Amino acid sequence: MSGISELLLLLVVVLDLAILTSTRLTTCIRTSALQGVLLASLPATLLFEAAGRAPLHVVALGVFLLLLKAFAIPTLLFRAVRAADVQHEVEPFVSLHVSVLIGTGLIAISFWLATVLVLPRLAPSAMVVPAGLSTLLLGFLILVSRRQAVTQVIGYLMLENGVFIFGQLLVREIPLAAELAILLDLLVGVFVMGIAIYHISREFDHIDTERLTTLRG
Amino acid sequence: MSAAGTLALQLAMLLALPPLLPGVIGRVKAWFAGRRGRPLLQTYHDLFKLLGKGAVYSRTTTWLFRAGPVVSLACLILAGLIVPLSGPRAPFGFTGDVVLFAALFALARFFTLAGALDTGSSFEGMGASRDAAFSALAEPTLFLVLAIMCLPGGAPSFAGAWTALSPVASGVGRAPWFAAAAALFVVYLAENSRIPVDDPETHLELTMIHEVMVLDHGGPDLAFILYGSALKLFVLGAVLVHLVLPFPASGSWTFAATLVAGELALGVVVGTVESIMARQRLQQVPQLLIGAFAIAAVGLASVTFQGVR
Amino acid sequence: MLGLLLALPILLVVTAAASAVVAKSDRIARIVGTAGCLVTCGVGVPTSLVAVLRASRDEIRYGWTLPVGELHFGIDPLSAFFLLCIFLVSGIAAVYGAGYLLAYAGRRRLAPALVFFPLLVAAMATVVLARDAIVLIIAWEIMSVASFFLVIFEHDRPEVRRAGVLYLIASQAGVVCLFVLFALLGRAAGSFDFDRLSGAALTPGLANAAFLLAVAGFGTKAGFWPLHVWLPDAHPAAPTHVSALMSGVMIKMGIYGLLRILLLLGPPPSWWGVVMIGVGGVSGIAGVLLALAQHDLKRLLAYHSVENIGIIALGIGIGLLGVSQRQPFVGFLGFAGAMLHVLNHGLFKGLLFQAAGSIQKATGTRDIESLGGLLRTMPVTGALFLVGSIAICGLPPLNGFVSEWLVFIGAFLGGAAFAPGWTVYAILVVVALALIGGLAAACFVKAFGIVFLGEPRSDRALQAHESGAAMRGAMLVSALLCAAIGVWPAGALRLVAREAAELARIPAGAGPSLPMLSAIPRAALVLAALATLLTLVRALLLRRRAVLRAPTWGCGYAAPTARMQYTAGSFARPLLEPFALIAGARLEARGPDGPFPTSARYARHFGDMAGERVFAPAYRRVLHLFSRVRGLQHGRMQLYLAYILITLIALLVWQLSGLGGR
Amino acid sequence: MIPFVLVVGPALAGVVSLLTRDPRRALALLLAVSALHLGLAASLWVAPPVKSGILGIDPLGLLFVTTTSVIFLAAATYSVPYLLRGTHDASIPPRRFVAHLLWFLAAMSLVMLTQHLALMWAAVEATTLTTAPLIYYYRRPQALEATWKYLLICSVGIALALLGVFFLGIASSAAPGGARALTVSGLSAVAAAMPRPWLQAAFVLALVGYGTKMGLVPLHTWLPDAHSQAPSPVSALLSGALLNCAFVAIARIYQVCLASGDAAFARGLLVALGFTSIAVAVAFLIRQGDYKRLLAYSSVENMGVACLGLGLGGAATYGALLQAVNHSMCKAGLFLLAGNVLREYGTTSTEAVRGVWRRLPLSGALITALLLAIGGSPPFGPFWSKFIIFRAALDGPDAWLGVGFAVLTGLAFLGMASTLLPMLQGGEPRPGRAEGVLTVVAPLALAGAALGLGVALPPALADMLRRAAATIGGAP
Repeated sequence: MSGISELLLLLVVVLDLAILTSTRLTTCIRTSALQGVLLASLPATLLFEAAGRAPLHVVALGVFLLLLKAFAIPTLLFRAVRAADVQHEVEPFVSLHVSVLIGTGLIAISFWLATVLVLPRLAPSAMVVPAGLSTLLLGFLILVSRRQAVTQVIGYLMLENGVFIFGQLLVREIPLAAELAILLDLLVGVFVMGIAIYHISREFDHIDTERLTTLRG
Repeated sequence: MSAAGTLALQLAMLLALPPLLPGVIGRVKAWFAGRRGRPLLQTYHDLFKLLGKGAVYSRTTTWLFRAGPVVSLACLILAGLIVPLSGPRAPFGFTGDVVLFAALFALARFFTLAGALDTGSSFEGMGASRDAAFSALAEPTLFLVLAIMCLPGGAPSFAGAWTALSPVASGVGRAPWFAAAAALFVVYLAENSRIPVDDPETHLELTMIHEVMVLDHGGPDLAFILYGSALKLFVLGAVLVHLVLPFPASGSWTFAATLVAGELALGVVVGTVESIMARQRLQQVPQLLIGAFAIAAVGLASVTFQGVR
Repeated sequence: MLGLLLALPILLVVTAAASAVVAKSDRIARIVGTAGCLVTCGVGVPTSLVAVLRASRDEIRYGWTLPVGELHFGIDPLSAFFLLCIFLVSGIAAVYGAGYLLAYAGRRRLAPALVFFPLLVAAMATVVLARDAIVLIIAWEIMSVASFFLVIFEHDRPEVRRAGVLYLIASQAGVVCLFVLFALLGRAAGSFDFDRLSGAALTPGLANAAFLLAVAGFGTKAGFWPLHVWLPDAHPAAPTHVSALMSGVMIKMGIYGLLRILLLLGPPPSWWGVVMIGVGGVSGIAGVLLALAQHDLKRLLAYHSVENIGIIALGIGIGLLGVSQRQPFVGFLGFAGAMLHVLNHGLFKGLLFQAAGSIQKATGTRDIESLGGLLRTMPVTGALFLVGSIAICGLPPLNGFVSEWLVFIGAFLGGAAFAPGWTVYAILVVVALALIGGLAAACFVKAFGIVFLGEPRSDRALQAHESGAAMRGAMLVSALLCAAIGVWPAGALRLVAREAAELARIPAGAGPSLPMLSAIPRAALVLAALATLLTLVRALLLRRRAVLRAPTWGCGYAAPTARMQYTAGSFARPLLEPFALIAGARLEARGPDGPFPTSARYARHFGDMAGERVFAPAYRRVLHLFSRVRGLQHGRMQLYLAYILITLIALLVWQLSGLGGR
Repeated sequence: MIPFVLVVGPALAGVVSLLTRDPRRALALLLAVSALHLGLAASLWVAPPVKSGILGIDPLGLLFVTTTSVIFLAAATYSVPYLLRGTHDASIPPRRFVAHLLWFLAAMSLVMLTQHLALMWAAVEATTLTTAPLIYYYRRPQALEATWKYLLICSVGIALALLGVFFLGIASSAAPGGARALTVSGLSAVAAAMPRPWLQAAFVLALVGYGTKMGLVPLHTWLPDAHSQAPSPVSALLSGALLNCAFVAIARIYQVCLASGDAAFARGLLVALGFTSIAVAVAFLIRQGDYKRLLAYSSVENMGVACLGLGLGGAATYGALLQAVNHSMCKAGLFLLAGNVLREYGTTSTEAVRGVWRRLPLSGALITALLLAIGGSPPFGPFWSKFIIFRAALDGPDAWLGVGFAVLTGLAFLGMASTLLPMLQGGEPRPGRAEGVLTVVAPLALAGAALGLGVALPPALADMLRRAAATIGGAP
């Protein structure tokens, strides 16, 4: 029985939509933090469902993930928001309704792709591929459609989460070192982006990336 | 006839006969105009007089001005030695002589024009410009005529052409050669700056072509030029006559006689044309020459379609 | 012998390096550079001459670490002949340059001219010696680059920079064609080695493609119309001795390449000949017409290069027709005439450019309209320019006449001997050559007459002075060679007989003989004799007669001035009007208007149709297209990210849709 | 052992460099490390490479790690006068600059030397993170904009690449015995058994991901901004070394596809993207108003050429590798020289710069030489690589590709020339301030290398190229 993981993944997708529809930056950050919590619990759950027991290093990894995705990164983002003191996503290119429509469309596409990309081995959960893909694509959607730098970082996080979900199929194949390296990259990446946002807000007293268009041709 | 004999005879003809042609033309024109006209041998007299005179050179001019008449005349004489006058084989004839023949005319012109420009007079410059233009436009026609003439012989030489052209040898209809002759006649008028291209008797510098170029020449130089133009009439006329009249296949007095007769007839024709035609406007001269080219092209077409071999 | 010939390019490269090292001092660099070139050419001329006359054939191969072919060099009459041209003209140009460069001393560094000149010569020599397509292309590129840097020697003048860019574009376009050409041939033969290429059995389609590519690729360098557009800008831009070298031999490398390819491609179909005749006729006539329209002396000469290349192409066309029509003798005449014209043009065009350079150095201008009367201030240059003019007009008794005569004879014979359908083309060659000759004569009467005769049209022309010994010497040598070939054509023919026979597919040893050539020196002799005779006669007649100097007859006008003289523009006008279309005539007239007209203006401009109506618009269109593409980089990051997403989805769909069914 | 040192050494050195306050000491450390790095890399050529688990050396890695350290040494030499002359904002101590450079080197070495795809991914991402601060080294708004775009676009792209790597793992799990470790060898062993959709999707993702980093059109958008805003030595490294990392990464994934038996699909993708890159880059080269952007777009074009060569396979693979090496030498040199021009004229606008030949004779000459080199005119190296690829394209199934390639590379050269020549030519005769030895020695060396690669390719290098090409589908 793989109900829990199914549920988790479903929730992840729902949270994707939630982030997509919310304009308050703080809300977005909190939601993505919540998503982080879900994802942190995913590997252990999956293995537990598959093998009935979860190896220690996987649990440890889960804890690390929790710290990273649910606390460290959100804190960085909150810092950035405070520095830039902006509350709302300025009017995005595509209005929220439209973006929700597109989002659902993307979810549909990812479910279609899941039919093409049949998992070669019995998957721990049938939801992995569609959930991963839709998280990825929705993250992309946010990246493309939002203007606030912070929101875009959140989009990038969603993207990473989508990839991470796929990673769950290979927990055993990826050595802990590589896993940690990847996560470290993520952390540092967000950290550097936070610094960049800080500088942007200080330099331009806004973080509306739409106005960063001086470099052309 | 021996080679030396041919040379001697040909030289004699070249020296003696050319000045006759202007006389003939003049008489014909006078006859048309109902005047008595100048004596037939007037040109000889003029030449003699000029040779006896001194010379006046413009301060602007350089050695080139003096070289002009000499070189041109030399070229024309050599051209006269290349074209057969007393037999199908001219003293200096060789395979490819037709090209040299045309080139010599060009060289003569080059020096005449340069001499004209050397005076720095705007009138002579104008004449030079016009002469250069018209002769350049006449050049293709001249060569086309020569080509048509040489096709039956298969060799680009007067000798080859004449032997093939002589009634004995030529197995082909003469139509192409009459076309060629017609075209050549226009070139002939242009090259010798006669009506309708130029009026040798005009007295207004603005309208002259050849005359204006030699305004500053005098004495022996002018004599050379006068004789040169007569020579040009004669030598180029010889080619024209060859195209029209049937010639004996071998060198002989009859050959020479036919030629002289033809030349005189040609003089009459030119005189007639000058009497009955008016001078063309300068802008229309190119059309005239292009027309001549068209005629020659027709000739070429009829040759090629008869498949000359 | 081949070893020695191969050493020469190396020696030249060393020279270039040496003069680069001593570049700090203009004087030493000048000495080093010139000396190196002189030594090389001094060795090269006799060596290649012997190689031509002995018709020696030889080849050398060296290894090569790169995975393409090997270094393969060789010598045969064709190569040897072009080597002779290269070394001869380069040597003369080097001497002239030694004197000419003094004009720049102090104003700018001479080093570039002295470094790239030997490099250019070396590259040309290598092009001719190469027996492997790769080697040839490399040498070709180096040749283009070296000449480019020579062209932009005076790079602080904007028109020079423009000419440079144009030249760069042209050579790139040309070399692309060559890349494709040789890659196609190499694909068919499985190798870039000429030996293999000549052995390769090509399908007719491939052979035709190769021929057309060669005409385009090599033709760009040679300056066939309409690919000539770079030429009239580049040649005047370069320093004079370089113009002489470029116009004299570098553009002939295009001819060499074409002939080499023709040797490789095997028996040609007749229409190749027709193509060459068409190209040649148009180039010749358009070139000379545009030359007539020029007022810049060097530009005028540059356009005459187009004309002469046209004449060469006509010769090649007759040659090809002769081969394909089974008339080897006609073919021989065509090729022989073409190749002899290569040498001749190198000589007299070099001479003319050098004379033009002397004029520029003496008067500081190349504008014909402001010159005049130079024959008195620069007698030697003037006389030599006259020689060059007569030669380039193809008039006896100089070399131009000989080569054109050969082509003429070929055309006449072909007209009589070809199959009925093809005779017309032969006669067309006759007509085209005649027209070109007539126009060229008019053009050089204009050039010589306006520049050297009459009264000076400006103070500059008044203050002209004869040029230095080095320059005069160089010009004199060229002139003497022009005369030598003119009066001894039989000897000159021996330089081209072997390779012409080879190109005409005449078996070795059965080289045809042209006894009638002996008539030309005889005619020249008679001509000279007659001229002297007449001069003597005149002298005798004038001996005790009054010989006076007076002002020119002004037709009654009392106070003529130099500005009243006929100008070059008005001289050329009546010739250009009938060809207004080809010469791209533009009328600029503003008649007097109003009751009290103040001013009126009438000007007739003639331009280069190929450049103005074909290439310039195309160039603008391409630039416009590119500016549209540049819109992609608009700075909006969101859209940049969208690019990624779209690409991803597109590629995924492309890849997976095919598999969806499985 | 040595590979380990190559990776960890620079990283530690970077940390150490943070301790010193004296920029001179930091620079001395930088020079020492880069020289040692090169030495060690060179030593690997003589010592037979050992394959060991995660850090293994194959010809491909060795070839490019050596190239990287050559370029790095050049950049290091150049940055000595660069930093000491204080042309930068004094608010940031050079030591941080040095530290980032060293970490960057470590990351790149890891990319080249690891056989483990996940680790390689982490390393590539690390290169992004270590270089981002370097690009923002000048605290200028544009620099900030460029940094931001670089960060986000590259991170996003790279994330896709990670997904691609995961896909490979997933695909490998179809093989009997379940999934394998994500090492090239491990995956290649079972590649034949991988299901096509996963393999193809994996390659597409990896190509798009690493392609972003490599600067393939239309994923290249960050590249001109970052290259033009970064300090010149950094630009040189980005163009000369970083792009190669992405190239190697793609090559590794491609290796797996090859092992799967038919890589036709991968070829098609590589050719398509490569050709597009060349074609589009050309449009940006002509009439380019900023000479550093010009060089950047030329990098796009050249990496496109390499990508095309990789896709064409056969002889072209050799050409592609040679092309990558050539491009590193030429472009790094050009960026360093651009630094000299920038210092002399104080602007990157092509319009504002005139008469370089007269004011900076040596730099001017070197720019000219490298312009010819990168433009593909003999006897410089790129001529050969481009010619080999051109020939392969023309011999290939569709010859028009070759023709198009020839035309486009020709246009690219013209574009660069018509933009750079006006800067070099003309100008007033007065010479500028003297060019320091250290500012020209590195470009000189690189130009020499570019020439040497063309005139006399060292047999050892040729052999290494051949072996490296053999591992990624090159015909012997």
